[in-house]
Amino acid sequence: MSAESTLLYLDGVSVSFDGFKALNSLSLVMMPGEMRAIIGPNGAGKTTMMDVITGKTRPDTGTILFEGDTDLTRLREAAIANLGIGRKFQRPTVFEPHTVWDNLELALKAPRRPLKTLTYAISRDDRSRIEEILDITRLSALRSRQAGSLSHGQKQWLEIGMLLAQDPKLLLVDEPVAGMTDAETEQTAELLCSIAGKHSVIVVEHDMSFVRALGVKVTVLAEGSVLAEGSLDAVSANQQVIDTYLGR
Amino acid sequence: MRTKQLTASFGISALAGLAMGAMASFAMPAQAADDTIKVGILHSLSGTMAISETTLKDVMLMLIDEQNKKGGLLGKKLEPVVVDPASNWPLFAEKARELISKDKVSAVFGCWTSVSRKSVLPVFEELNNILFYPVQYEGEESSRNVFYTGAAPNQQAIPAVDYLMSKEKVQRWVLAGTDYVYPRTTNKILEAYLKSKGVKPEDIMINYTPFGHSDWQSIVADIKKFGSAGKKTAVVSTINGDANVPFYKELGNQGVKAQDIPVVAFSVGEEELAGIDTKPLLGHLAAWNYFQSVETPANTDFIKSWKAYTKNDKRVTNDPMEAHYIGFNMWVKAVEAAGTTEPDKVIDAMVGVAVPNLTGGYSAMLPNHHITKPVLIGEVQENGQFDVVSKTSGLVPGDEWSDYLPDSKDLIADWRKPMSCGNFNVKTGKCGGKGS
Amino acid sequence: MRRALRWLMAVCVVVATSTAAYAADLRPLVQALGSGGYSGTEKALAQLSEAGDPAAVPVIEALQAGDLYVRKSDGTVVVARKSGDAFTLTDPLTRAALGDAPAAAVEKIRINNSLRRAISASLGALTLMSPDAGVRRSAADAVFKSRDASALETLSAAIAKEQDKGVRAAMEQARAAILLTGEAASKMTDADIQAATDTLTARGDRDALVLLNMVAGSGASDVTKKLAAAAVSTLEQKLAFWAALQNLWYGLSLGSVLLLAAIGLAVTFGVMGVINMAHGEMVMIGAYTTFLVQEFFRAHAPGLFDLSILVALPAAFLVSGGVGIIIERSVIRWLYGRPLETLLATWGLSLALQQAVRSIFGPTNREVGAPSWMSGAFELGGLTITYGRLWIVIFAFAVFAALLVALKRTWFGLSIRAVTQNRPMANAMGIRTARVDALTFGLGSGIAGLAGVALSQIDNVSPNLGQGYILDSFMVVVFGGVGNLWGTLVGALTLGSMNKFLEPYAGAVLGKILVLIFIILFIQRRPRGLFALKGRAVEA
Amino acid sequence: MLLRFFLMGLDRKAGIVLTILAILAVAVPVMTLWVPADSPFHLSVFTVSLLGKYLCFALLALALDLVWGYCGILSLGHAAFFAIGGYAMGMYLMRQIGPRGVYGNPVLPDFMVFLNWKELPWYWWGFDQFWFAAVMVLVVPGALAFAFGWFAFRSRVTGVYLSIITQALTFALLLAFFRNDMGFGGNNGLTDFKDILGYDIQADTTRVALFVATVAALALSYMIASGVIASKLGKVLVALRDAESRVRFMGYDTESYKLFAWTLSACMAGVAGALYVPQVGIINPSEFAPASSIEAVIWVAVGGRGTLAGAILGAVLVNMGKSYFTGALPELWLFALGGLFVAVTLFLPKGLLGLGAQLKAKLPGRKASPLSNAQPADQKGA
Repeated sequence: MSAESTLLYLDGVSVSFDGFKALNSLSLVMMPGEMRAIIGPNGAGKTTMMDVITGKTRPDTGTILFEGDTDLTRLREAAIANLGIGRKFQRPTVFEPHTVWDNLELALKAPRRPLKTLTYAISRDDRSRIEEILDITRLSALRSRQAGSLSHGQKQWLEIGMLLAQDPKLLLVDEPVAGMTDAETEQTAELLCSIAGKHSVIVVEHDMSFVRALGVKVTVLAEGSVLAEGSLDAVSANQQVIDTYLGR
Repeated sequence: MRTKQLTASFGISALAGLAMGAMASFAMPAQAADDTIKVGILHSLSGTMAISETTLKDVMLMLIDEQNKKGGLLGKKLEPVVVDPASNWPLFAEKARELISKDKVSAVFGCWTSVSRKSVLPVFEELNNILFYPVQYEGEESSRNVFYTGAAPNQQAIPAVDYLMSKEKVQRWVLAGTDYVYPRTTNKILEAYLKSKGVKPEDIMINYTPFGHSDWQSIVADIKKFGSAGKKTAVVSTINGDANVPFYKELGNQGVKAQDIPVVAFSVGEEELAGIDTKPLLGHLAAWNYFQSVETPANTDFIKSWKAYTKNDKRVTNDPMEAHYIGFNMWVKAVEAAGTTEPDKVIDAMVGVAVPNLTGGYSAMLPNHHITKPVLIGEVQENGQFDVVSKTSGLVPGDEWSDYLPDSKDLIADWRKPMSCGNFNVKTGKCGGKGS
Repeated sequence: MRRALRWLMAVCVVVATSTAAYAADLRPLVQALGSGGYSGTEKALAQLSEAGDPAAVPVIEALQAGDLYVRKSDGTVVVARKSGDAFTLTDPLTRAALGDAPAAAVEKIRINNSLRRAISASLGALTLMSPDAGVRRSAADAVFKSRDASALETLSAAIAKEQDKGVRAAMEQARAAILLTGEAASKMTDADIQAATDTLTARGDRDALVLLNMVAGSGASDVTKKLAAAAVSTLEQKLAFWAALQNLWYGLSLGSVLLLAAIGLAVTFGVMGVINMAHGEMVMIGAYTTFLVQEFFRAHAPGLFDLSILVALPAAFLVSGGVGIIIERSVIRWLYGRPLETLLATWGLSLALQQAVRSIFGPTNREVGAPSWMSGAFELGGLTITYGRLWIVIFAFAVFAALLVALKRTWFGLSIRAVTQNRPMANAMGIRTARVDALTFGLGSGIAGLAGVALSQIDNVSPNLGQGYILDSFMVVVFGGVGNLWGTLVGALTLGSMNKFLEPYAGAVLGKILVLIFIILFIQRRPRGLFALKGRAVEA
Repeated sequence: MLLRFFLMGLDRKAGIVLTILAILAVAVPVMTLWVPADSPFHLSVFTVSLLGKYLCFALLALALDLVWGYCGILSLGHAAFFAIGGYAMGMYLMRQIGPRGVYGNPVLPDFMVFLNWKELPWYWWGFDQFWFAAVMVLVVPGALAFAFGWFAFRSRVTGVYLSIITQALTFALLLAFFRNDMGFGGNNGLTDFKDILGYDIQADTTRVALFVATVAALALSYMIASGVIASKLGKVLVALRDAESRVRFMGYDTESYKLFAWTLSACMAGVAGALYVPQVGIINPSEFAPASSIEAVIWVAVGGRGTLAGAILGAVLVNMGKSYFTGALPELWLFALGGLFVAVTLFLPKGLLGLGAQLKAKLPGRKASPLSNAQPADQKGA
């Protein structure tokens, strides 16, 4: 398959740490606007995959292209982020000393150079955009609260809000519902689905009911490479998958 | 938010209070008791120089104590004011200023390193007070407000080299020193002096090491190598205090014996040797104006009262201590002669004052504010003391401007009126260096 | 020393019978030793050794040891040994007791360097025929150094009689030295000169080079000069090779000093993450413990002084370790997880500890002696290796190995690793983390104390001792990679040898600056040190 | 726009700090020069230079707090920038001595004369001009910091590794400046200054003027620092202090942010050094000593890391204590100082300025062991 017209194109990507192969010739393709769920046992290479896409880890071999022509393996994290790839970590990391508002303001799509931020003054458009995200993430009432004082779920939402503010073309979401109540999980699934379409999304998750609620194509990773791909029902029926993951 | 404000206002009121408090406390002049004469003692009691300077503080306290037992000075008791400049050179200047302007001392005894003296010098000149500086130094300075009771290079380095040349027939020289001004200048002077005596440049090796250098293996090996050229070789060491112990330990271990390559040191005295096993160092030399082993009644008394004062039978005495002994007695005599402790009068009365030193003679204050001293060469003994092997026949006057440096050979200092100049150029006949 | 004593006894036996007869002839010469200052003594000594009488040997040895005195009352030269406040006097030649005298009644015959040289020369000449091979050997070496032409005859006789190969070689070298430098050189045949220079070249050390250089630069004949110059260049090449090896040894030696200093820090800082600025003070406490132990030995068991270091090792470990545990329990334990604050607190502690030691022991250096088995040097090929340094190298590696075993192979080591990797989990598994913390910090501090014992042998024992090593220790640990003991080892050896490699070219100061710049640049290449952990676990 | 920038940082706290500084700038000259010496409100010149020195240290602390408190870079080498700024000013002051040196050489400083130097080394050129020296005070520390930071931040040297190499940097500079061959006066440094901008450096008015200049520099730096912190850039700095990789994944090039703060901070430290030298009268390599950098860190910690006022408070307080104790308890002051550092870290983890908040937090619950603060708060601060 050619890389043209794809949003993200991984081919033969391998990474090893001190002899341990975290990714073993991984290949994956994402189309614009697509939403994908990635599942797999611990150590299957899910987080490492996100690391190589976002530039945190350099692959030993393999190709990673964004929008068909940009080689991500040569870029640093910030440059990759500025291309339009956003990432949400497993553990929510919001900027605790800052207020909810400031967190969103920092994430908001705007010039990122130091001299620009030094002289930055918030514009009317930016203000309404933040208001809008506060609405979506139901944090309007908490806008002046320090992010550090939010509950775990609220932090997750704030982080998703920050991702939205960044307005990326591709979102990488690592276990977004870990530690959430059932209601919150449901709302999150709705939120992610509403984003898809405008943005492409990769969700890494353990929670099967959540993956089911998303109702999207699923990729199963094991030992650093793709084991199976297809709808959740299809991969659930795959004997290999059952053996290595679901069955255990 | 409220917490933040509270914190802020707390901090700010603290800052404000502090600033005001600072002003108030400093604004208050120290109550100057009229029935005592204050003497400042400005020696580091902590930091790297404490190792050398603390002893000098103790000796000053002893001297003041003894003077008070004799009835004080001008009918008043002497009161020592001790401060700790902590081996920090700007702090020396600050403490000097504090001693003079806050404590109103009549004279200060202090400093060890050249840089500490350089740091306080402008303070003494500005506030017109008196400093007694007790350590051998590189010369090239003469201030109206400073009395240099330690050795100038001609009172230590040159006689030592002369001794080695005549008695040990040394032809090849290693000038090893710590990289700072005293060794640099001393070595410059020695280099010029040796060349004037016909020593070839290839027979002089100069080596500098950083402060506190502790790994001397390569340098000792270099010295051995340099010494194997077939000519009698000696090391002239201007290595600074702390680095000497490892240096001598390495010499001893590598078997550099004084009989083969003698080392003559200008900064190693009884105090430094107290930290080393001196058996392997037998016969290495030091040049000073005083050794504890000198047998004179004055010295015996001095050692006895020192041991009694410190309540420690093992405490040793050394050259800078004698310098303070001389300096203090000179000051006492000058104050008595002037009838006042007012610095201007005392400074004028100082020149020409002569007091007994501990090696059996009299030291006199010269018009250049340096003093006359005998020069002694001693060999290290097994007990950590020095055995005097040579003594200059007379007293050597301290020469502040070396005759062996091109830019200072025409300079002299004479603080008597009407000249009153620290750098008079005899060629141009003007005060102020080249006088241009 | 023991050898000399044995020789003394042998001489006693040999000469005892004839003492009275000789004593009469030597008496005026011995008497002359006591007058005329240094030059008078030197003159009398020369005559005494020219007399060639072995009976003079004990007298000269007494002079060398500083036991020869002049009795002030009648000017007699006597041997005086201190007993209590007074001196016991004996006759230098007959060894007859002359009673006691107070210190004021006698005056020491003082000697200086040139006299010391003359003494060893004449002792050398006089003892060439000694029955003890060791004494003959040192006599030959003494003659080699003095190049005293008057000893030539005795020397030739001694060579003819000599059975011991090594001693004979030494004697032949001494003879060659005298021949080449003395007046005899002008009368020698070319072959003889060749033989003499060959003998010296074969000796192959710096002393031989000194001599050959001397000959090459002297007013000797052209042939002699040429031969000597050729020998000098051969010898210099050989010595240059050894000098390179020697430099390697210096690097190893400095490296092991760094290793010793850093290894305790590798535990407190590397393993526990405490930025321990008081580490240097733990080293200092170890050094002072050594001092105290030695004081005890000096006062109560001077005969066992050589063992003092062995006693000091466990003592220093326990004292420093104990102080470490107290510090951990009182201060550090409140600060886990806040490494930068441990920096501030331990910095404060280090100031206080320095001042405490200064208040107790005074600001000046304290003397820590070297046991006889750590003094001096030996030759290995062309290398001069000092025993003190050799022991420190061995000791450093031993401590390293012991620590490695303790951490990797013992239950205690396992607990340490468990606690540092995952505190709550270790706690949950029943490991008493608080105790493990205290003991680990104590271990690191104790090792620093051990380093203090070693460093007391080569450096000042002063309150500032630790300050000189703290920065270097941090550099070593960081360079090697925090948390990796092997990194500390490699780091110490690398930085040590690099320093020693640069020193001859750049000088000590610039060399050190270059090493620091190297560290800065190296950290750019490997931001987590030489042996960095890789992978996900690293990222916080 | 500049005005807006400065106004942005002006909160209540800044207002109070600036007011105090303004009062100092007015009151001190009046109390020193115009109040008669016998009045209880008279201030001696000694006190003025002492205060001036404290404020120079306060400026250094402020600079350090900017990088440590707000950007999480623990510099153990800031004294190097301070000292370099000091040397730049010292070189100007040396050149001003002119022919009044002891040897009377109109161009060469005394230490060069007696080491037989024949001509001025190139790096001394231009320092006879005040403007040139003033530019160098900013440029040299700034350039050094920029070069060092460029490499270190791009290589992602962080945490204790960065701290230790900053120590290596200052230690290397210490050794270099000790070398007499460097042409900076070796161990004796630069001293015996005569005048500055044509005014006698020892005159009371000059001292007071230098003090006022120091107050002004501190106030200006405070305004710049608080402006930076209040800006979006400042928020990025705080964000990257706590979660650098998160900021990076948001598209901010954190290296250039750190580099900006680091260089700015070094320039401020340079200015502090430049003001310090004429007031204490000497600059010597020991200013580069690793210990002086660590001491500066301690001032900040004592006052309260992450609060600009705290840094100033800490520097002034610790140094006042040092001045007082070295005179009053010369044998024991190290115990006092050492004890203070231990006590502050144990009981005031947020410094003196955090004390108020801490007390308030403790009041209801009463007893809280120091452990309650022992969470991995290191990366948090504020």
